[in-house]
Amino acid sequence: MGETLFVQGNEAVGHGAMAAGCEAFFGYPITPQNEITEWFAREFPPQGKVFVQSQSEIASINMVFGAAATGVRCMTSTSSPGWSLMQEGMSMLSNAELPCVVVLVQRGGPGAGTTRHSQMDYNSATRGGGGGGYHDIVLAPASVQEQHDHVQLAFHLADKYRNPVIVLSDAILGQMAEPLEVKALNYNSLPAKEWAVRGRDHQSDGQRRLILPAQGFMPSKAYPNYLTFVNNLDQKFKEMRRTEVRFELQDVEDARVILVAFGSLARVCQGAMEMARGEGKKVGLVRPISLWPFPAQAIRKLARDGVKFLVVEDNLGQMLEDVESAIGESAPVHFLGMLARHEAREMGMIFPDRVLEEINKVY
Amino acid sequence: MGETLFVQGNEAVGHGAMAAGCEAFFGYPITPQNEITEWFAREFPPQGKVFVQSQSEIASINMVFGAAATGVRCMTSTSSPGWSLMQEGMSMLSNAELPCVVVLVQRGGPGAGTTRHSQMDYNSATRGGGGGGYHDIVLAPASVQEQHDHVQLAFHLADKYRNPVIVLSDAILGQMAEPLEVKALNYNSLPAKEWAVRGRDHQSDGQRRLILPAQGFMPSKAYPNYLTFVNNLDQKFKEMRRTEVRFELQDVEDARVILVAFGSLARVCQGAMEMARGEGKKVGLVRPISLWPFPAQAIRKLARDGVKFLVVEDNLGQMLEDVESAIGESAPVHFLGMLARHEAREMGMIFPDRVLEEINKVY
Amino acid sequence: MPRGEIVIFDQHCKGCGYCAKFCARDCITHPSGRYSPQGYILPDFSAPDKCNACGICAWMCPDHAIDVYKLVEAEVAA
Amino acid sequence: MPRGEIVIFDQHCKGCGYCAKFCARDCITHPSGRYSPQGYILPDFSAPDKCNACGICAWMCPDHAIDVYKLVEAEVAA
Amino acid sequence: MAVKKEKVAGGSDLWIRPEFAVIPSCPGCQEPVVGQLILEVVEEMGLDGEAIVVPGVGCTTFLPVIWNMDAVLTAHGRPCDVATAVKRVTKAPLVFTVQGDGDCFAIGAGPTVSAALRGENITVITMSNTNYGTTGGQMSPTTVTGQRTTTTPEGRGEMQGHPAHVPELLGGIKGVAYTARGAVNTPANLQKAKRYIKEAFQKQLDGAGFSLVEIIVACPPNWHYTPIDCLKFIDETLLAEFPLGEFKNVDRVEQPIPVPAQ
Amino acid sequence: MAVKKEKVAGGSDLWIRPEFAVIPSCPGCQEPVVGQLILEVVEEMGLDGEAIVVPGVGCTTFLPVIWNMDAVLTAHGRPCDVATAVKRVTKAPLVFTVQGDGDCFAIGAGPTVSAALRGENITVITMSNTNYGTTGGQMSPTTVTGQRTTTTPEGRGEMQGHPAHVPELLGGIKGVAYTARGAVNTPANLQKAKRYIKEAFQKQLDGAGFSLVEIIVACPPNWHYTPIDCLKFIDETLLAEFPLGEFKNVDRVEQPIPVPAQ
Amino acid sequence: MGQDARNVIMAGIGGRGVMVAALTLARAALRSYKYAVWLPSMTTAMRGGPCEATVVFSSSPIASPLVWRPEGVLIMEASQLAQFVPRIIPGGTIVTEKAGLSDGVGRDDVKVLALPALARAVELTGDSQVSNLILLGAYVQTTGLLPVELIEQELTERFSGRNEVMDRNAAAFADGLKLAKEYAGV
Amino acid sequence: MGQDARNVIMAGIGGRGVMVAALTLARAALRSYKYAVWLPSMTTAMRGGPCEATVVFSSSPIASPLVWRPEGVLIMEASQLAQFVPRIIPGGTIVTEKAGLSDGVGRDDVKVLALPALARAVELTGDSQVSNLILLGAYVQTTGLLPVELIEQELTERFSGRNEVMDRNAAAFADGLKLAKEYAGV
Ligand SMILES: Cc1ncc(C[n+]2csc(CCOP(=O)(O)OP(=O)(O)O)c2C)c(N)n1
Ligand SMILES: Cc1ncc(C[n+]2csc(CCOP(=O)(O)OP(=O)(O)O)c2C)c(N)n1
Ligand code: SF4
Ligand code: SF4
Ligand code: SF4
Ligand code: SF4
Ligand code: SF4
Ligand code: SF4
Ligand SMILES: [Mg+2]
Ligand SMILES: [Mg+2]
Repeated sequence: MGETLFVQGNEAVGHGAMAAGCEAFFGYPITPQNEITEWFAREFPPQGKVFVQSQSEIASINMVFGAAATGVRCMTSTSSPGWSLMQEGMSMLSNAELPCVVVLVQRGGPGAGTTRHSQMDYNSATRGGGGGGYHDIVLAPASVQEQHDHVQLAFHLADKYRNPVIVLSDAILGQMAEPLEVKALNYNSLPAKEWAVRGRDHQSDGQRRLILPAQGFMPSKAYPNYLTFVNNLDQKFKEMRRTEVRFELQDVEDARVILVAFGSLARVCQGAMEMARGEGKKVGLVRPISLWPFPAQAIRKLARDGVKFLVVEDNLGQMLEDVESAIGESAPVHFLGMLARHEAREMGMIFPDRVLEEINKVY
Repeated sequence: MGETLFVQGNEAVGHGAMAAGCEAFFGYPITPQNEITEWFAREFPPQGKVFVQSQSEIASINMVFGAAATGVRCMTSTSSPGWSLMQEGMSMLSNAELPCVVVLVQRGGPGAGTTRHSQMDYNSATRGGGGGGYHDIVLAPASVQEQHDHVQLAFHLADKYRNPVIVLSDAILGQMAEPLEVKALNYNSLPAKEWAVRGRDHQSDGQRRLILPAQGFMPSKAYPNYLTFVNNLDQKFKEMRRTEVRFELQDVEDARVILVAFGSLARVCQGAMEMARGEGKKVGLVRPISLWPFPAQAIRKLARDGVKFLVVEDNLGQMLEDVESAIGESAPVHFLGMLARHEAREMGMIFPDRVLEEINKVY
Repeated sequence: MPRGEIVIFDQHCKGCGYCAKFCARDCITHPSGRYSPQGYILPDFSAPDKCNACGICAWMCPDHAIDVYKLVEAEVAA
Repeated sequence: MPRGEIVIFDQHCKGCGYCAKFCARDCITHPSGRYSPQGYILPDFSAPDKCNACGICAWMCPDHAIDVYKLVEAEVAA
Repeated sequence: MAVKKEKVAGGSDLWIRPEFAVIPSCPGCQEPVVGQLILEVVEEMGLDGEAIVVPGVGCTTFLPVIWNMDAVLTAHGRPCDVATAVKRVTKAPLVFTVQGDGDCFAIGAGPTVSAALRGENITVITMSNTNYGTTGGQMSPTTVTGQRTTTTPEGRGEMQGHPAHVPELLGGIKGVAYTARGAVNTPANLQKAKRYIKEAFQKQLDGAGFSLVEIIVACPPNWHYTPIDCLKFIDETLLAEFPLGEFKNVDRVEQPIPVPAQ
Repeated sequence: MAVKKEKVAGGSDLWIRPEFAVIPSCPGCQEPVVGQLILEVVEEMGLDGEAIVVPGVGCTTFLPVIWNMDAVLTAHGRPCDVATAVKRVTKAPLVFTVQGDGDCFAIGAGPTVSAALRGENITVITMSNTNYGTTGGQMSPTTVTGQRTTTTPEGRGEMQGHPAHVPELLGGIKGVAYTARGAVNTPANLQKAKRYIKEAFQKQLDGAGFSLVEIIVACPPNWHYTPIDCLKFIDETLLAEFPLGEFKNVDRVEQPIPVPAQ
Repeated sequence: MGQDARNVIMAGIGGRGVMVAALTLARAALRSYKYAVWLPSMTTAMRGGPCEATVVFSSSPIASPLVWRPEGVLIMEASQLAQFVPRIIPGGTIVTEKAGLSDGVGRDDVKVLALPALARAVELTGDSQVSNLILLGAYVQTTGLLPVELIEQELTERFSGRNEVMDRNAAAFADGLKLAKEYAGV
Repeated sequence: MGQDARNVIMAGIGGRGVMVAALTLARAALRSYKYAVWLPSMTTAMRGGPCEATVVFSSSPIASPLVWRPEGVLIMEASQLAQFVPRIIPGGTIVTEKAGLSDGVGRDDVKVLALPALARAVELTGDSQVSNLILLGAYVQTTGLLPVELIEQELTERFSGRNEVMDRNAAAFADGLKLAKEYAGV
């Protein structure tokens, strides 16, 4: 069993990466993820690991591209404006089939937006914000412990599929501190990265390696033409949809109202549930953990007669569309979004009490 | 009546912009949209209009930001990798509520992908590829004439909503030549841009103007706090969904199979329909013209008993999700995507004959 | 007669001490023992006699918390 | 005896003429009247006697369509 | 006989008051000192009604927001792109950016260098506090060797590169008319810095091309010095690395070389 | 007595043949000439089994694809970022980029300048054909004044800025160990260019810091000259604007200035 | 969340120790409770913007890190108080800096302690910075939120090896305990 | 698409006139038809990659610009031919450059004309570049795709004021017409 610390979610990312054997971090400062960059700046160089403060998020993601091409586990982290700047790189990584992890600590948007929390990057994370219709697995932790655990899972999945994996955090999760048990998680071992560049003489077969973000355009042994490449992408995405759906159900069996929420808002909803159950109301929760692939089937299954859904997101309705699409007309879907923020501060928050109010309305 | 030319779709963009009173173009070369940039380089300076070849697509979109802030009609164009790089700028423009037009000539993806056609940017265009959950109106022309017409419509809608508008083209539409009737289209006149910067002394009220991409974060007269700003965004998007849905129906009344396709693939589908009707098969077509807001309701209405839908897209299934979500379980939805390309060239194409084959299968 | 006078706006001051450091004539004391509501240590215009209205304290003040006035003998308006 | 010999690979040549221009000894003629299947005008190694195997034609050839050999008199292997 | 008071120094009237009564900077921060210099120059040149300021993202951002002057805020690092368009479209006599050192030459290196290469007739004012103030004091391009920041906890070293000398560097570009570096750590330097700003603006009025003035400013919380010690750090360490002065000052850029018919 | 033949010149064995028999460039394009020089140097230094090449996007891209050498292709303009990571992670003795002038100093200005500022121990080889070859001949940062391109149909003029002098400019950066400009328009210049490449690679082996070699190359279709006339254009026009030679050549970058306790 | 869960919100302006006080409390709580959450919230990292921190601790897992109706608030800058007043539960507690406080708080059902912590801090240590621990001491004393020793242990561990800083902070905390008793019921 | 719609695909390698030949045909067609589409397709703009252009014209609107089964193809570079052979409709036409053509085309139901256009172009004008118009002439002659005068008019307009270029192109086109007759049925 590992050591127990009391750290911020952002710091937990660092501990998770270290446990996963991450060898290189590239990042550019941005609120509210600065603690991540600073953690790596402090902890990596003394271990002989690579930390580079890049000149911009575009550089971060392209440095990740370079490091990933050499076969090491590597990552970056950023917040929404920086995430926007990484879209070309994300798209390139998918084409080149390079594994890596990106931690996205969402802030308010659009634009420079706010430096505080929101869940407004659901769409760009799950749909692939860049050109070219790729998909990344998106994991949504809901605690400091999961920030640490999901980073490790993300590295495993990235290597498994040779594709970037996103850990979608937000300002609340990133900045709050909770007890964290630090430990390396075990996953099935994966094949060695035969494809990585390291200099031709260091290749087992003495053959040169070519990493290219235009696979299918420039013919290679793996993909003599574009269709074979695109077909591979398609297979890969289908396999992810089959295998990598993750979610958590809480008290759904007898529920009349089922909340659907991810990340920090799932925590808020848990708070609301406790209150509601305290008042004798039958309320449950579905917490999608993989936002892509989305647990559509699991949600569809819950749509029995008499059940109502309440989607709670800190945005104007993004996951909502996935839930509606999953449920169709088989149950009513209500929505509580960021307009329901209490003005606790100038930017507001959705508090459990507000969710409870809404539960009572739809119950 | 205007002059009739025989020009490429890319050149038609220039003619449309000129007719709309566009004053400034900023662009960076990229295949397959180079003819657009070159058109403006040639035609704008002699008219005293602004053309700048930027140092990258990030610069293009930020130059558009600057020009739009001064109240002139301005635009850029690009293809998929450049589009990826513009995501931060797109997000900023939405926050700052600056009107502008972006012509996106899609090529194959992801990554550097191919320099040839595809429809793989549907998601990033309709969902907002950058952080922050904004929406841009997305128009999908299907002919050289529409390339020209939609640019004009785009400028009108951009000014109407103070929001960027995307014209989503592709390599086929951009490079093919067809007869074009050049003429200025008339729209309701819009209020003067009181908000634009021009130097305080040039403001009618002598008050300084402040354009900022962090509205709601930095308090302003318009938006004293974040919630008022976000509420305004929400209203705006709702209004667009109410008012700006555009689509075209063809032979749907008696159809047993209804094709759903946009842009160049709608043309391919029209070809397939002609063939199918020639064989006596009842086939219709819905062509979404606004991809966002999506004509979900119009499509839902067509889902009568006995009708089957066949979505044809040159990607792995993006609009498909919107169609499925619109139709739910009320009719079967089939899909023909880019894996159905004939290998006419190394990158392939979906020909009408292949669509016909699929029509016959599902009929 | 003093040639200059300065006005310190306490509510703007953040207590950096630049004004005191750069007054070549030592007219300003910092720390003065006074605190602003935010807890900043305020300066005092402690030696007004020596002030020559050179303006330097105002130039150096980041918070524009000082106005400097030149005092000139003026005929009463005719 | 000539001191050098060059081999021109017609299928690689794209007819730029650099080889001919830079051969200081005018060993190469371009245009030669010969065309490649792609329609490129081929050069001819028209004066082999003069070639001193300096290598310049190969250096300047963008398409690596020329190999240059030095000819040396060699004892027949013992 | 009475005593008349004439105001000879103090905050410019272009600071918007009282809506924004307090300067939004840390105690001892010198960025607002530079802000004041800019406003004085703009007023003296009579340009405040014509000027358009284009701030980047950083602590500097908050200054032009409280100026009575048209302003276009931008994304982090993009002021030179935005100012390029603003200038070309409006042809306003004075379009200038206000940027931090990170904004100007880390994420902004591309835009800044490219605007200089194009010889855009705009002015860049960059405030060098040798760190990223806004985000909590990380290394910036001008962080000096040995300096501790939150991303160089052991002091900037070998692996983190060398401090950037922006005015010197950009002086080497053809389209650049003027570059200088100033500081406001003493009244004398402050007056010189003001002259640099004025000269840069004048270049723009003359249509001479791109101009840039870098000004070194104290950032007490991130340097972990008191304000007074910050001035010492500037004097002893920063000015040793970054000499003050003009690095380029030309009236007009060179003439074309003819190209034969293509 | 027999005549023995010794091959003294011709394509390097590092070109992958026969899978890629034909060099994928236009007739008279000089980019592959530079490619050959690079391969010769790498071979002579015995580094082809250790080297990792990082091409940008442009006509140059297609060369390293057919080299028998590990390669990481990148997004347009990003080779310096990618090479930074490749070098830091692998510590391979030779990591170098191959870029066009647009890739290196238009969209790549930020990455290139920033890698130089960091003093990354990598080498940049940039091919200056004074336009964007791949996309059909638009203006690039090195397009000379008066030159017609598809985006400067009247010739590059006032409003399009001035040609960039990359080696001179980057020479002004501390972390930069070596910069030079070569050409391959004559056998003598070609040999000199080869020496510059070798010297740059040697700097990297010595751990001296960032190195860059720019090489001017002919681009007949976009210059609208015959290949032979291209050489004349280089000689008469380009070399007048862009002098050949070394612009920086230092062994080790300067030493730290101590910072007082913070 | 368990029956024994406790919470507090602390608020003030950036850079003046709100966050540290809250973190100290959360860490101290973990000496006795299994679960704790510390949630800071600020607009910008620098430049003295308003900021707040929520602390919750409990012996069972904590659902929401956000608390709309806290059992008490600790206010370091009087201007920050007003917005919290309506949120405090009946019977809750307000401990606030007195300087700058103009009006009453307008609630009869909460306990209010307005202390001149800033002035005391300067008086005590010459450094206004430690007013955070004065208020923390007063808050803990008033509410019995956590055994005083846990916080003292936390401070000792935190500042171990930095005696001068330790002394200053310990003195401030102790002063807060004392002040609370003096002002109790005011 | 109307009953009178016609189409052709032209293919070769970049930079050698395929696109121009196709565009010339499309423009010429518009002198008589209301609708025409010219659709170029290339992998990269430069560097001699394979390229092709589809031309369709009709007196009513044209649905698809893509044609899977063309009525004929015009091939400027023999290596490009093979992929089109199976696509041509029965009774269709192939006009192709002969140089580099090794095997037969393997279809009895299409008309095949293999012409030494490259050699003829050099012979005729000293410039291999105009082989495109030779092949276009031959194609039009063989298929009757469009009245020859329409193309001649188009060429005259296109090159007006550039006599030397006009002469070269007109000569090549005329030569194509002649060649087609000579080789007809071969
Ligand atoms: C794309 C993007 N990346 C990162 C940030 C976060 N950020 C805001 S300001 C800043 C740096 C500020 O440093 P500098 O430009 O030197 O200005 P200073 O605050 O020091 O005055 C950063 C990294 C951002 N807003 N946008
Ligand atoms: C983000 C992005 N923008 C634009 C392009 C299109 N593009 C490909 S190569 C190139 C420029 C090539 O010019 P240069 O770097 O000078 O190389 P050259 O082709 O001249 O050798 C451009 C703009 C791209 N691939 N990616
Ligand atoms: S005006 Fe000059 S003399 Fe007077 S107090 Fe200020 S600095 Fe001192
Ligand atoms: S310089 Fe200004 S802010 Fe600083 S102590 Fe003096 S009056 Fe206060
Ligand atoms: S090797 Fe030298 S002498 Fe011989 S042909 Fe080539 S250039 Fe001429
Ligand atoms: S230099 Fe090479 S490509 Fe050019 S003509 Fe000579 S052999 Fe051919
Ligand atoms: S962080 Fe530094 S630069 Fe920013 S306001 Fe504070 S002192 Fe000024
Ligand atoms: S376009 Fe120019 S640079 Fe590109 S391959 Fe052709 S000649 Fe070379
Ligand atoms: Mg800074
Ligand atoms: Mg180039």
